Amino acid sequence: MTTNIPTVDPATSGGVELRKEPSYLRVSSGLWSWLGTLDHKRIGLMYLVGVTAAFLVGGALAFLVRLHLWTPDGALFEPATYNQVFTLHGVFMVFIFIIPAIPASLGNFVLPLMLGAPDVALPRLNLASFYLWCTGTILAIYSIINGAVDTGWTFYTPYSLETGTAVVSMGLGVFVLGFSSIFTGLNFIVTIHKMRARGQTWFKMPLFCWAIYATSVLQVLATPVLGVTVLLLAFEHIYNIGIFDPQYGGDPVLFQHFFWFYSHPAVYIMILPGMGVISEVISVHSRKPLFGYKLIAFSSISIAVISFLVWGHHMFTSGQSEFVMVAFSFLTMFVAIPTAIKVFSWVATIWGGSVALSAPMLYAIAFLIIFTIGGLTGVFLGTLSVDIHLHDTYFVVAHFHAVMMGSTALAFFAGVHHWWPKMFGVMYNETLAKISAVLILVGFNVTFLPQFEMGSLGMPRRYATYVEEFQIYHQISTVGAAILGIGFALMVGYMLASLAGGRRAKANEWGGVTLDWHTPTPPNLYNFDEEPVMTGDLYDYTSGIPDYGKDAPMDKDELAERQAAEGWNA
Amino acid sequence: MSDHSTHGAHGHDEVVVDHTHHAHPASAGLFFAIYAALLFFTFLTVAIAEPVSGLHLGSASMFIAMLVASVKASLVMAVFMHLKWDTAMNNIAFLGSLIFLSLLFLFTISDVATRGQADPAASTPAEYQQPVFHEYEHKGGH
Amino acid sequence: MSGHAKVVTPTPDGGFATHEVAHHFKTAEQEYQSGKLAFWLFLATEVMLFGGLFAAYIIYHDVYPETFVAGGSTLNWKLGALNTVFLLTSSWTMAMGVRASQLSQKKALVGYLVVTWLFAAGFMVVKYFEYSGKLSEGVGPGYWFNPVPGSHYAEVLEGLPFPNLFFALYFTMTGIHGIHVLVGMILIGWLIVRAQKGHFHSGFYLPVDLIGLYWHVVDVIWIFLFPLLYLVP
Amino acid sequence: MLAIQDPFGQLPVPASTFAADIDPLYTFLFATSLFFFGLILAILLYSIVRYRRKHADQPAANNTTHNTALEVVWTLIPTVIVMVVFAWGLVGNMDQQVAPKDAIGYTVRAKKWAWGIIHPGDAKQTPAEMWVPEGKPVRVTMTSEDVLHSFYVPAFRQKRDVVPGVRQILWFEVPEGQGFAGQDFHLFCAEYCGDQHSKMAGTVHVVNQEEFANEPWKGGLPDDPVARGEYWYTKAGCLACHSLDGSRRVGPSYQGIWGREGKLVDGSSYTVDAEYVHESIRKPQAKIVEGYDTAVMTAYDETALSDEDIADIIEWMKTLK
Repeated sequence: MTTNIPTVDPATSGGVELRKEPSYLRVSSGLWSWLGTLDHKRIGLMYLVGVTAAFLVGGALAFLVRLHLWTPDGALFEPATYNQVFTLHGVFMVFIFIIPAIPASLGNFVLPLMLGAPDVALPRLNLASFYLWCTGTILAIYSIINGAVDTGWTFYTPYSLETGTAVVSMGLGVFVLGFSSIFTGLNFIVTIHKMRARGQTWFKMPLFCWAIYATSVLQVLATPVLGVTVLLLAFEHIYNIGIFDPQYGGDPVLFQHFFWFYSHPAVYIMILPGMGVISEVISVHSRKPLFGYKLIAFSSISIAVISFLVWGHHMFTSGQSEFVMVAFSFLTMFVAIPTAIKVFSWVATIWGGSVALSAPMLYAIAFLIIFTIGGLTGVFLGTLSVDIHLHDTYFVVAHFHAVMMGSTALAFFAGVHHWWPKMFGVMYNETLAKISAVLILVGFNVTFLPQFEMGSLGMPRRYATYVEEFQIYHQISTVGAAILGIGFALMVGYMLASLAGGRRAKANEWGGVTLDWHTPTPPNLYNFDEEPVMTGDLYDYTSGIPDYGKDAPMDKDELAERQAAEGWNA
Repeated sequence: MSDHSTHGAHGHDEVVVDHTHHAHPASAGLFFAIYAALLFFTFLTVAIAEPVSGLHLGSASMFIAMLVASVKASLVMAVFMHLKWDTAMNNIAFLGSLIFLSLLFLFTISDVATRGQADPAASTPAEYQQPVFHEYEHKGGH
Repeated sequence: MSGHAKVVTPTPDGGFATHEVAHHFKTAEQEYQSGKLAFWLFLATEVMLFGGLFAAYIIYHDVYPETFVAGGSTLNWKLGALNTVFLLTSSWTMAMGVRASQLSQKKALVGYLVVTWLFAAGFMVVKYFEYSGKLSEGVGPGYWFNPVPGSHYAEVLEGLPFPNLFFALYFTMTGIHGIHVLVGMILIGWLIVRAQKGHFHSGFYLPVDLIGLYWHVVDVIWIFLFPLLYLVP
Repeated sequence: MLAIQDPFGQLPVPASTFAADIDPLYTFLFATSLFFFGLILAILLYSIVRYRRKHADQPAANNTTHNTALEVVWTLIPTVIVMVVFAWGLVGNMDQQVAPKDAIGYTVRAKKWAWGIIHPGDAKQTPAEMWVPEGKPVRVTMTSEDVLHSFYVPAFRQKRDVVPGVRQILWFEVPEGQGFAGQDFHLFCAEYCGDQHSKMAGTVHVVNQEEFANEPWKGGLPDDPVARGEYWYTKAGCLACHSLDGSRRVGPSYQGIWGREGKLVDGSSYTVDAEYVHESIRKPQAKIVEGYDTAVMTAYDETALSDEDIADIIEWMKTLK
């Protein structure tokens, strides 16, 4: 891609030129400069800290679940406690971690950069979304103290109506988190429509932006239905209004319809941005334009639309109408097609590229492998007769962990590794990062392949105890979880270490060409030195890779001098 | 906040005088005509409703009531909300939601309407759909 | 890089009103259109939110038709019709208010907004009488649904399956709608204050426009609620 | 035949007629998935090795951005495969959904956390154990007394949620002459239903038709009333909520229960005697022991536990220390 920003040969620049402005990290300091910031990058980083913390909590809960299942009678907890632990694992991972993970943290940081914009369209709403996320999270934590929740993250009625646990506060937490998600999505749609750089047509938008766009549409249209559902659930729990309670004439299956009308699109709210990240990472680290760009862009949109038509495949055994099931199964099959297109396109992009086995690329390759497993096993579950057998077994558990954890979470971490030098101007220890990527890939498969197996054999999910013949699978799975845990702990360790003493990142660490790599490293407060204009192709690695010579970090003396001269931080 | 205030150095370098080209004030007469039409349709809604008029329209009554309401809603949206003059994208953003909403209606309603009909030998649909919990003792309230 | 654009508009009294465009927008047009699109998307979420309730209504109407017809017959359709007229009128005055702001007519704008607010308040007063009338006879949502024996409600609903469901939906739907009316009243009140200070003019009337849109959606939802609840088809 | 159905050994014993349809489809899906997974993995690994960046400014070997023919092909192939899979799954499912007219009727009542099975021609529930004949279709009509449950027999490849408020129907047939008579299969609850969800299990005994005619579910009860009482305790679901060792579960423990005195939530006091036990089984919500305010127990009516059964339980309770 060519822009009006001069490109500098990395061999001769030497990184000695000074920035024009201080980076967004240095432009102001103090707690309030973060908590009250309207800068999309700082908001993105605050989300990054928040969702990573949620991931660690959720991960610890998952590990407790796995440890508990070491023995058939349950090694750690009473069943009641076990039910709370797996429910909290689900709620934390789904509502607090995965849904905001990529859009709200990476999306916030990267999207305006990719669009050549100084900020998102609605910075105040963006900050408000963050505080809604905080409020929702606090409500969720409050409900743990207040008796936890033992309904599973799906809150199926009527169990969720009669359980004595804190369903109301958790429901309100989910309601608030939902609105955080809605406002983030709404903000991104407006940003993509109204804030693109001059010359950046829709088809010159990086695929990450397409993915975020498709995601945002889902967030805006599907989440309100979840909102009204948990609201009704809360009313019902307190006042017995009866809409979902058969005792009072309600229909529990209707709750499932409402819940999955949101929660199936929510699955794509989780995975689509991950696909976007992977598209960018694969392109940059293969130094090659995305193969089949338009088809990938359209497949994102078509996945988003189809996702509204298939929610009933979560309910094949629920007693819904057989005729509706046929329609849902038929439509479900169409999800497989755009998904397959994406996988083929990614592999075709790597084919013939200049493939760097960097840490982000290793995470992306791990994503590709696990996502393929997740996608293929999804077809089993969309097939009517086979799903009757597999529904609510560990096969389902393993399938959605392949898509959620093995794919979305890995894509999230691929993206974090990819944009880390841009975010902080420092690099992590890449050797450790590669080790951790391999550990996670191995750990994932050791954890979840046995779960596919025992699901096929008929091990139902959400069991605090189980029959002895499944013990060996559970034990292998627990060992895998330990490997996963080591991989993630290592990752958190070297990432934090890089902030304390990592080497300075290069101006363009990976040789990216999209607009996000045309900013100083780390970017300015308003991102660009000059308003960018796109003139060339989107992923053009042949016309010179931008290496922003002016972005070498300033040392303290230079900073003070220029602050005095130009009146920064007055 | 503080980020932006420290950045005021860039100054107000762009001044645009008057900026009314996105305003399309419609005529007051049109607004009044629409208002009158809305009142008329409200009267119509009431006049054809069974509890008021005693008309027996049967299953068509729901359809007619919703049709009249849709006409009223369309008038409000097109004129009062300026959708008629608004950008295509704003139209899509708002009216698109109705398409997705209709999916929720379509699938949930067709589920409830056809539940239990695939297996006529098992039981009659009426029996199948009949709630059975009243056979059991009601539990105490919360 | 991005500067702060400023809009200067001549006002009818011969002065100039100014509006400073937010830092990250290039032009006032971009700011206006971004705000508009964002708000339309927000209204789409409102449609989906109420849509869930309407879906529940239609389904239970289908399952328990007699109950719903009887339940609807206990509501006072005259009060419902009065409220419909209130909301339609306020919707019309709101549209006229937006028009006034586009034409920089400050006095007319304030006048229309005040009338809109008064009709909204009238709506809530009627709603208050409806709610309190029902609650006093033991007809409330869920837990509070114990019609007083011998009351009109108890007679009409005698022997029908799950009359509680109709009233649960009635209170939930009108309750959430009523909250929207209250929020609208607060927003319109805020507009009145700002309009009085002369903040809105042909160069900057986005808040009036957006709150106007919100108010019309509240009206549109009621247009559907009225026949479904008061004149159950 | 079994080998073709499940060559990778991933499915439980194929003990119903559905297995003949579902297992080959599962195997087809598995083999196809394995093929595509292998293909993708092979191309991926090959490209990584073959096109590995060896020096820092190495450009890509080619910059192809699309290939319409290839893209059409890889759109069409999955489309065809998933349509075949859909149709195959639909045919199997139609079979699963519609019971044959000559099926013998069972009734299953689910409650937290026990299955009650009423065998054909009987009025009394058998707790947690089900006898089915081979070679005859079985139709199960299910109701739930509290929350969602799901009737799942992995060996039969059949599952159906039990939804409170409506009757749910499920059917299956154990093929005759394949050696399933005399075998026992797991019955699981597959829909999460609370604390003891994982203990809400049962056994399906397959018997041949002669043995079935002897109504085997009626036999096997111990002669001793105390032993019978313990049998009801373990099978009818009491065990899930009431411990014998004093530990706290959902309901009060039975340790030393007979003659025990205590307080109820309404402040009055109770003494455990025959009348109290009887009432607590028939109308659990009538007297709620202090500290167990969120009592979830549903009533056991005569089809679940007859008065004689309750008498057995009382005899057994007298022996508890």
